[in-house]
Amino acid sequence: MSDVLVFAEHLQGNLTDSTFELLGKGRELAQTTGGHLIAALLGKGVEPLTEQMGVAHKVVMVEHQQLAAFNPEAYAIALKAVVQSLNPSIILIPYTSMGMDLASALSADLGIPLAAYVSEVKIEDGTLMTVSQMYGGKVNVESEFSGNPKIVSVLAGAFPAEAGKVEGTPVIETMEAPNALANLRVTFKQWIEPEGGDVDITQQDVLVSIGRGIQSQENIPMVEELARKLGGALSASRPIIDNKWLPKSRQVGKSGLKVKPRLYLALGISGAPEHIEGMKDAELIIAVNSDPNAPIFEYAHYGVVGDLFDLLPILKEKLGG
Amino acid sequence: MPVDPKQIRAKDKVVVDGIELTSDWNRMFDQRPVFDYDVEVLEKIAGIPGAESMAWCYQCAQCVPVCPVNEVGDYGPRKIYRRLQLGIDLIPDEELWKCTTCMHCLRVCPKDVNMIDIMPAVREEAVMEGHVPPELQEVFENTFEYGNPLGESPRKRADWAKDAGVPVPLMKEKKKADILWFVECYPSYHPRGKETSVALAKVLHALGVDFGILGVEEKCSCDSQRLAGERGLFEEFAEENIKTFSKYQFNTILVTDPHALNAFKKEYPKLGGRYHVVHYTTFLAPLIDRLEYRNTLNYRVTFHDPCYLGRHHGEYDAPRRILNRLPGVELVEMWRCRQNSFCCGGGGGGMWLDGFMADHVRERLSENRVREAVETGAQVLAVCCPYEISRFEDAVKSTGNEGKLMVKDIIELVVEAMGA
Amino acid sequence: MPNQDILVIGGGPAGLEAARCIGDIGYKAILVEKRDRLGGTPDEAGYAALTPDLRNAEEAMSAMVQAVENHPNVDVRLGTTVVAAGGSAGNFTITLKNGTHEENLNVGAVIIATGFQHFDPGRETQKYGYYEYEDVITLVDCEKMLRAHRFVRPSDGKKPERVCFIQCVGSRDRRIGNEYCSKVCCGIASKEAIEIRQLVPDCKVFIFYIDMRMYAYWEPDLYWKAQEEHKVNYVKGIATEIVKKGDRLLVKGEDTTLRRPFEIPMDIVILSVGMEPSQGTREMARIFGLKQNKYQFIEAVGAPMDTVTTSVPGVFACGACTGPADLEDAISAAGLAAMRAIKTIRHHSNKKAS
Amino acid sequence: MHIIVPLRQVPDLVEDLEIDASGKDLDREWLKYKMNEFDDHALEEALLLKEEVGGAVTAVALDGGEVDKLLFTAAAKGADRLVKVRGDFPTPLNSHAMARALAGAIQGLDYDLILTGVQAVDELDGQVGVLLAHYLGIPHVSVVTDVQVHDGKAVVHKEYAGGVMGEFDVILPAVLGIQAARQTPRYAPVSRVRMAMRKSTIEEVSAEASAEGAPDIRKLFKPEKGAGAQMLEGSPEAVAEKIIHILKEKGIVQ
Repeated sequence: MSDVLVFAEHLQGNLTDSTFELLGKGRELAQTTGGHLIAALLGKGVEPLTEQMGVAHKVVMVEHQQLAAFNPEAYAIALKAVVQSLNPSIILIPYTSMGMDLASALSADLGIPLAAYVSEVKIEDGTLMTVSQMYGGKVNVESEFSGNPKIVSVLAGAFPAEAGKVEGTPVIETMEAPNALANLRVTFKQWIEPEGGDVDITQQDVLVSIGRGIQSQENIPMVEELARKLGGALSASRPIIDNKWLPKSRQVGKSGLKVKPRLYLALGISGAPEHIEGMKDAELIIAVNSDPNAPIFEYAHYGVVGDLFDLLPILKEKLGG
Repeated sequence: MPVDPKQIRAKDKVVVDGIELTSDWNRMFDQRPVFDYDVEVLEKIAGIPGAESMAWCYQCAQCVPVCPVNEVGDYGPRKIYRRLQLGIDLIPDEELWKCTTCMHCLRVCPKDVNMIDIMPAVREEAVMEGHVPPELQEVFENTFEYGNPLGESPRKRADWAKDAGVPVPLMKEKKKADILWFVECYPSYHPRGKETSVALAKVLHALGVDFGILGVEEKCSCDSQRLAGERGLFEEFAEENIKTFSKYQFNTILVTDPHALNAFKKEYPKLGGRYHVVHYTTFLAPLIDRLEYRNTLNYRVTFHDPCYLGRHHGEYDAPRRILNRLPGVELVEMWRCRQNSFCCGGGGGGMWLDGFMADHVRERLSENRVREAVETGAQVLAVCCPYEISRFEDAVKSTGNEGKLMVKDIIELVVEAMGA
Repeated sequence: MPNQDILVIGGGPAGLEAARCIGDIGYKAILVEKRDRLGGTPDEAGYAALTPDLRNAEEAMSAMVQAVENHPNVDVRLGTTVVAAGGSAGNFTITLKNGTHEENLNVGAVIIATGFQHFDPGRETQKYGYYEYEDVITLVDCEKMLRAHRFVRPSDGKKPERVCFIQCVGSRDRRIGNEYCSKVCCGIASKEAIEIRQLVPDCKVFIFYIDMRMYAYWEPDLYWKAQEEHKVNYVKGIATEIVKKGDRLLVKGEDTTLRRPFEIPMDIVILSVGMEPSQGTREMARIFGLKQNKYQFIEAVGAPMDTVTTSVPGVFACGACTGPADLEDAISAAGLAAMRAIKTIRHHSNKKAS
Repeated sequence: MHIIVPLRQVPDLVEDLEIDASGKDLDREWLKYKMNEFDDHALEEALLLKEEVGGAVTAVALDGGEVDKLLFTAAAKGADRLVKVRGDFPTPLNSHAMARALAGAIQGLDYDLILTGVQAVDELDGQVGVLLAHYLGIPHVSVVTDVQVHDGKAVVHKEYAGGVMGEFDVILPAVLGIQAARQTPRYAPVSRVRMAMRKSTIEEVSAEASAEGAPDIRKLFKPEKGAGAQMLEGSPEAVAEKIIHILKEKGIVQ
């Protein structure tokens, strides 16, 4: 009744970061509720993955051919069976492609409450409290739950994954696959790998973006190196694309692409409204510009007024390797 | 059937009797094709109400040399006609989106082939059929949703007035004023536009003008959206604006934007909205000596005639009269001025087609114009259309003329001279 | 007794020919000319050679003038205008004015031959800058220089190296209101081009055109001759703008066959201005109450089968007052007008007699 | 093929969102609503499918806000039938209530496929599409980027992090949560919208909805965000140090 159940998400044979993030948070919650942290691992031949789930007290495994790859219907059936059998207090599901299918399905099927877009989970005076990032991050909603169980669907990256990567030997329990798996309306067919090609800047976690302040094409390789060191890619504002210094696929802004990276490092971009439109939703914006009145500083979280050619070499050096 | 360029093939290198032939000598032609002029598309396009004059072209070619787009690329009404004759449909054709409706061709056209009517009519068909450049689609959607092409909050339309430092009364509170100032979108939202609005507010205040603005009640005049093919959008907001105007008593509508001037003068009357409308330069020119000037500007200034103030509405003198009265301003003309003025590229939807145009022209019209302005030796390029200030400021940067040329709205120069 | 005299208004080629015909047949013609001399536009504008045969204009016109001046049946009234008209066919009352002196006159029929005026290039919508640049001239200005045998750049008197004609200035233009072709400018430009080439052999001559409109023998006599014998260059595509560049003129346009814009330096640009009804033509239409077409030329109501009859019985019109016309048209129509006027007089005499 | 596309209105994020006096909801008096952008993709995909295999598209929306404009815009784009769902709905309307109301309305309609936007900015208690599928008792797949239909089933691509996709067969009827249509949602020319306003009719059905299934909202609050950027000052050396510190703090560099 006071256990915390984490849906262990795995993709193509690997547990995802979200799983560790939830396991770490789950353990913290279980300590407060006085229950156990239990991981639900659905799949086929997934037992080796349990080795990475040392943080959990127990891993409940359901194995079935229909669970070999994620299947919204099959996974919902199996997870429902696990929940019904364990009757946990809190169910943690990542707010990811898989979690989206599962959390709401479970809520509707079992008639239990659900909070999505969650970035914070706490137990205060015995009550579970969540904070959800709503309205594109513009407003947070603090909610509480009465009764058990309840489903918390957590945003990727909300908690550190480290806390979920703890050595240990969980109890492995195998549950019989529900009969309903024999009769599905949704069938997994195959994996489709993404196509190669030029970088898709909308998919990058880190973008180093350049504007007119970069002055000449010769300076681009230097910035590219910085982007590489940050594990990201190079993007640009319109003038750079117009000059054909970078391909159109790298353009951020109104006539280019809208991006939402975790880090947007804007170098020599003054911040025309047309550009701002394309990047204002980045999680962290750091802007470097020589003009203290550049509008980009209105939108950036951190700003640096100065010559970017003074800063760049030092920054690169400090990032090392 | 259109001529297929693939029917003309060039070989890289042809050697005949040991002599290497180059250029035209090695052009190899396919067998002569059976060819048919599919004139149906010409008839279809000329059959669109408003586009009738497309069929009148007699290929005299006067339009091409004056066409600003041809100056930086390959375009012209004559060429459009010829393509239509060859069976190339204009509706899905990219050529359809190049025209800025600057009216230069119509000025010289002996047959009145009127691109100012043809373009919106054919584009409207294209929009209906779903052939809209994505950049433009977003602007249409923004306008429909928010009442302005920038996609800004309609509630913040009058936020600029907070920085004016002088009272900017709302018609909603005044109900009655001599002048209803229609601010328009770029002067309400664009950072540089807002600065010109503040400047105009200061001047109106200094002159003791009895004026009011509509604030959140104001909706885009949509003239450029209409010219870009969205007549429905234009009508939707025209009806709203006419309804709003009818709530208040005023004698004159003052506009900052020549495109709004065009809408109110030429299009609103068709929908029952008849007003006395003036551009702010026309309004200000006779009053310019009533202002007190504390500063001498010491600028050599050149002035760009906006297409929709000059060629479309014949106002060439008022902006010049204002500039000539400002202490320390020396006005120098670019060769292309007045009736012959160049185009900044912003009209007729061009404002929102920069990405599209980049694939079709050697340089932006604004860049071409900025080079001309720099050649006059002027320090200031004076403008009086909200599209121009941002377009030319961009162009000053992209042509590497930063520090050499400032772009200022005339009203900003007035305020600078006043020292207000 | 109905009046047997015929009033001919206008002393240009058409009026001269009409008066001569009337006199030759034995009727009396009263030829009224507002200028102090006869010869009409070819004389007034100082034509050098006539189109299409390049005959010396002065000689040709003075032969016509002499034929009339020496004619016993022609009463020439110079410096005279018609200021009022009344009555009807067979018996018109006309008021003539010479200086301050007014005189009433009775005539049986009237022939109007008040001609045309050249299009004023200040009215064009393009940017040719006729009143701005000295070296932009018209066909007429060119004609005067050719007649003086001195074809030079007006701005500095230097010998031109490159000269061009721009066709259709003020003609075939809906914006200006002259939708018609002025008929003669292509021929005249070609003729002048030949003369320029003869006078200044080193000077290259270009003609920018929409279509070259040559009729009948003008094709071999002028167009081909200009191109083949006199090396005049014809370029399809009209220039739209003229800019001063140094001491030369930069002519901007599009070469439509090449599909490329051009900018060509020229020493002299000649605008091929077309024809518009003259002030006299407009005035006569008003005084006689004649129907005019939408371009204000006098309408020949029976055209094309009858090119001289106007909307008022007994009043006939010939030459360029009825629309753009070359010399051949004007002379032919003048003869016809004379014949129709005489027929009117006879008709009314017979009616009266019976 | 009868396709139903439920369209929902969400608060427009272009406006500053204000919190009402109770602290538990947005101040809805001045709120501007617009169509959920993912629903626009769902509608586009539905129209593309109709163009491919024939059939009809029905747009369904819950009453409130500018629902008529929303439905007429759908008609202008090509929706054949417009349905407005009326009822005594709780405010704010949460995902569970919305899904129940839609299920009630859709049950009475003929359908083979339901396409919804994959998510919306105000889905505190889960995705309407998935909930709807369960209330209707039909399968669902979320985060769908490609749909083809034949022989009573849909072949869909579901996208996972990093761009890898799974291909599924789904027996119809089903609910698919559309992440992105195969092409940019088409433009509805305003003349068409105006024509739809004059010529199209909106059918009305009523439905009931309970809000059961959501957590209890304690309060709304705005995330902390200073006005403008926090400026980093000092020598280039010091600034670089500060930037790296920030990046480490956010877990962007190790």
